[in-house]
Amino acid sequence: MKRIPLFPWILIFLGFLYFFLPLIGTLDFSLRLVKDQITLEAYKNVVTSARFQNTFTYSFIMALWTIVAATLLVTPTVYWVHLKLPHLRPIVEFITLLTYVVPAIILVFGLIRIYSRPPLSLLESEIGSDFLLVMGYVSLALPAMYRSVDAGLRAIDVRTLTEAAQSLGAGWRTILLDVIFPNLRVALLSGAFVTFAMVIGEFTIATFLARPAFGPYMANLGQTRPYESTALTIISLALTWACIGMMQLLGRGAQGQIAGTR
Amino acid sequence: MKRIPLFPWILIFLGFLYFFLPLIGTLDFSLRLVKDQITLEAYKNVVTSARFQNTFTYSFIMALWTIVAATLLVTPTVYWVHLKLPHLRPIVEFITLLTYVVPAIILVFGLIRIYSRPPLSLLESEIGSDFLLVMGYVSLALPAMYRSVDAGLRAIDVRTLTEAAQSLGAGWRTILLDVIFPNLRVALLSGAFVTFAMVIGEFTIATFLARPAFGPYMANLGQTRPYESTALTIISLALTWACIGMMQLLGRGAQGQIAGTR
Amino acid sequence: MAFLELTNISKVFGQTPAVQDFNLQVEKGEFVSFLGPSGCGKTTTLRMIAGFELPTTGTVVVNGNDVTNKPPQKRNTGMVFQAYALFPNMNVAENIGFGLKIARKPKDEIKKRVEEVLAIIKMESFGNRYPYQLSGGQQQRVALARALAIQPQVLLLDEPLSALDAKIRVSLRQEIRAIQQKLGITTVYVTHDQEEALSLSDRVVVMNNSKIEQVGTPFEIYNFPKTEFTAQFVGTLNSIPATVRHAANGELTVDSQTLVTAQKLAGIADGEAVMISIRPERISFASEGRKPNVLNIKVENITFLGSIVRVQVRAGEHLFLMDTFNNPFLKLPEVGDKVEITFSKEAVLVLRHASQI
Amino acid sequence: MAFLELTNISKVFGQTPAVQDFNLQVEKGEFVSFLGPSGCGKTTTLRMIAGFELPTTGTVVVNGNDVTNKPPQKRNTGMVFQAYALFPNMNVAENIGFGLKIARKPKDEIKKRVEEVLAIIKMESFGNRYPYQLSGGQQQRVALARALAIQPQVLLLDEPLSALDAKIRVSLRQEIRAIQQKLGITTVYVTHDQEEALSLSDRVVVMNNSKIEQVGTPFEIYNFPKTEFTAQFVGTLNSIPATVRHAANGELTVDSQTLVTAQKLAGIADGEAVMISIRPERISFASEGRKPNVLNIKVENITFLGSIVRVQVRAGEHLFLMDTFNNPFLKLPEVGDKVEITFSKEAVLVLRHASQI
Repeated sequence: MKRIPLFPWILIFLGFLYFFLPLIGTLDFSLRLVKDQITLEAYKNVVTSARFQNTFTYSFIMALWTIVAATLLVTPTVYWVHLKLPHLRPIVEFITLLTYVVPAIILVFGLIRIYSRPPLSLLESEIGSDFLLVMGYVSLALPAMYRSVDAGLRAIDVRTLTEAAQSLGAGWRTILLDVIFPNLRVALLSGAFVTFAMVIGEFTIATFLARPAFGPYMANLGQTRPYESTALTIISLALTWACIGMMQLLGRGAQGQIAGTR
Repeated sequence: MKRIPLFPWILIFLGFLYFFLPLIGTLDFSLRLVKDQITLEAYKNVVTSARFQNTFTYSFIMALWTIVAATLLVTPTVYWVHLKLPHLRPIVEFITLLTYVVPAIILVFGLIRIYSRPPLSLLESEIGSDFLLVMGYVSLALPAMYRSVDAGLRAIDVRTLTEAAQSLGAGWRTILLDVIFPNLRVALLSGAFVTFAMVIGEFTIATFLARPAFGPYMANLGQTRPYESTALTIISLALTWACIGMMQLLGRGAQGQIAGTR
Repeated sequence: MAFLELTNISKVFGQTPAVQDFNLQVEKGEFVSFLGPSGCGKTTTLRMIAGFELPTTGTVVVNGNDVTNKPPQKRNTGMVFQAYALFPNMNVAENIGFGLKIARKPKDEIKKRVEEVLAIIKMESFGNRYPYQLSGGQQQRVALARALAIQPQVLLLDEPLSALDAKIRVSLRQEIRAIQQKLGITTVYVTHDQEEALSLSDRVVVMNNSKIEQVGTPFEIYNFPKTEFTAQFVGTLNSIPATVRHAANGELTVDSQTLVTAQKLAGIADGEAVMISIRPERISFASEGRKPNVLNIKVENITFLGSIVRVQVRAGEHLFLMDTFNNPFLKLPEVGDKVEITFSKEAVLVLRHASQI
Repeated sequence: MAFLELTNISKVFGQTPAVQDFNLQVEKGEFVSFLGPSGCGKTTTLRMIAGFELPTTGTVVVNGNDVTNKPPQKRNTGMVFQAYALFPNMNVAENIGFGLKIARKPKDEIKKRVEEVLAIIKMESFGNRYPYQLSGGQQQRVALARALAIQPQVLLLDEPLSALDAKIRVSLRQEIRAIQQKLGITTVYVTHDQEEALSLSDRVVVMNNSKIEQVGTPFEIYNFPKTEFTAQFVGTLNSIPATVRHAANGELTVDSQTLVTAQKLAGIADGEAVMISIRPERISFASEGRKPNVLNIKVENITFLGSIVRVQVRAGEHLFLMDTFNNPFLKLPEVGDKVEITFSKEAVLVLRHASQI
């Protein structure tokens, strides 16, 4: 078709501008710590600062815990729903959507309200606070994890594969470990990357639980040291995009593999 | 099958506890403004306060603008991608995912960095700041809007419907208005509800752009007036859930309708 | 005692009966098909043999053991699904060896057995391929091999050919039958395709509305259907109103022309209105040789189907079909021609009520 | 000048040729089918007639007007898709009236026309139903009515029956043909199902690998295929190696038995190795009447297909198939029996090279 209306292209172009103009501006700004010069000085300052290293490491570890908890919570549940309770899928989807729209601010208040009082009093210890932070992050990660695992399970016809394995003599443990998990590897990794990217930059929950995380550090830096904070923004974005890029790559590989089974 | 392993049920139960314990605690707390009494006093205080009314109205209007902007941006683009550039779908999906994982804090810094300087200097006027806020919200709303519209379009086999309309003599305007939009009504509404719920409670962007929005008001209240803030949390949650409930209802209706066309 | 015995099986989902009063005995080495329209209960019955569904009432006995309440993984049945259901993360050899690995067979025994089955499906060189590298037909052959590898007591196939193209369907069908006969494995096959059921099976179980309509050899099912449903579902059938002229010697009239049936018309009065059934392929043009019955008809329509030419003819106000093999050098009558058609006495089946043949 | 003229059409996607050297003239009121395996270019060609694709080279002329570069909405073609493509937000009447509304016809004229077409597809009472309330077959009939409502110059159907069940496929096929003949509308029909193409069409265009293999009536295509591909793709064909014994009078030997062909063997030397082709339905048992050629064979396998019984026979080392109509009262030979088969001289087609018949 040679007749292509202009309108959609204009929209795509505007979208591009909208996304990349700020980015280019930010990048440019971050390179101008020294007057009239393009320099990586701001990046050096950021990367070598102890607070950067500490908060990043802290958020990194929290992200790993979040991924582990979310995976263990989501995978067997979604598998079971697919296999035996397909009519409950809308409800499970509803629950995971909740956390997408419940504002982080409300989530954190709810958490603090309950878990900072006896009998739990989690906020009185470091570990308790970290635990609460991870729980909050798990809520935020649920939609992404759920969607990944759900899409992964839909691609492989869980029910028939499970029945095929059963008729060959396999019990539940074998089915989960040898048949289901290996085929979800890509979906789980992709969910993990999204979760990681999200946790690394999260601001609200970490601030209100007063944890030494990377998000609050970034915000703080932004108010005091503009060039370094901009450099940090760029670093953080690059990290995020690397995560998503990985995810897309994995996704494409999986599609190729799965297309053939149809 | 009568053999049901216990494990998934335990997980579902834990998930339930995890979600609803805090909620019940919060609800209980919000009713105890007057000592040893169950009372709606805190709710009354909140709802009648001028700041509540002002900030809620403000966020409500911003949410409407966000919905309009996101709809106009997303629908024709996604339609066009479905119809003519299906190989670009992963890229478009990638772009919308970006905003899901780019932390709001980074987004807001990027926006401020670019648009607060000449030649734009948007932050110097009220309208400019509001515009920036809506743009930020549009970014946040993109994944939800995109997914809704994408799912809606996938359910109706856009390409064949478009070709059928063309062969009957319809031009682009007729196709979009008479064939595509009516079949996307449900998808658009569902996207709109999610967007609304999200914007109403958003904290980070509104704070850093210093807008008189509902999210910062809630946070502020939380630090000064515990009972009222808890009541507000409950109100906000109820609102959010009403939105999602509407969305699910609409979604179910649409599924029934669409299932038949296969 | 038969090898596979299904006794008084019924299955109710919620309020809906899916299978009722199902009784069947399958001998060792027999190939039995369940044939019927979708929703007739054939797949549910198969799934009860496999153990994926528990019967509401009744028992499943395999080789003398009651397996009614055993879980599927303890039944040693081989199952082949419509959707192939190969494990995407394993290559062909690993897929085929999966059941043996679970049974903790030694590695070299597994390897030997996998090679054996690969030879049976003639895919010796495909052991290292992954499912997504195979065509649909190849995937289904691997699925068959995987089911055979565990040397199951019963082989169950659930519409295994429905997802394949017409040409591959026919060739794989022949292959399945050949392998089954070679190994002598007891097999139950579910299908909605009558040609598949007829060409593959030792016996066919025709099902409708959750019940068995008829059990018999393909020849019996096609030529001597016992119910109206079987007659209509299997093959094409002409039903023509007729009047009994002389019951004693089987004389009937159609369009005031006289026909004779070989069937005993005991209990039917002269002058009574009946229905007669004739298969289209039993009728031929009288110019090619006369049989006992000759009817004057008008040619209404001729459809060329390839090997068969289907002719719609009219006798009085009754329209019906006849099939004749295509022969390019034989001149067929043309539309509108008035010619004679002929068929044997045995081809005419008389039905008294709509529900009885 | 023909009503629809496709001249030197070709279409290249990227580097891949989808259609090459396509030339076809369709007369007014003619029903033409494009038949071929998937990927042969048949749908691309149809889409170029509809205007959804622009040809890389060549012209499309409808009723004397060159429409090659016209957008689809200006071509006045009726299109029916495999996926029905009814507008889910409109009821049946609105769907059918859509094209007329766009053409700004008066409301009462639209109403009248919608009722007319609903009568044609025998769904008068379904005007207020929505697509999701209809069965697949009904939806496709509405799609057909919608395409007919605008009184298109050409009706285009893209595998319209592929998504339907076997029984509905056959009845809707007959309905489409009847409507097409009644309205006398010029029709192009795309299918991969040879029986569909043969039974529906005035002429069939057999395509393979982006090119036309043969154009002809169903009778010509089936009985006198001009290429190896056509012969193999349409119907079942036996190919048996033979030796020319006496070219002058058409004598050949198979398994040292002598056959005669009606075909002129000019230019083939005595003693040359050739291939002969015989359709399975042209062969019969010699016990039922002898034809010029009689061959001694051994029965290898008998498959009961319902109306047809397919017998695999062996002459020396050559296996081939014969089809015979099922007759329950006629005794067939059994597997292993040695019997005589017979066929006419005309049934034997001699191929010199693999690529020529």
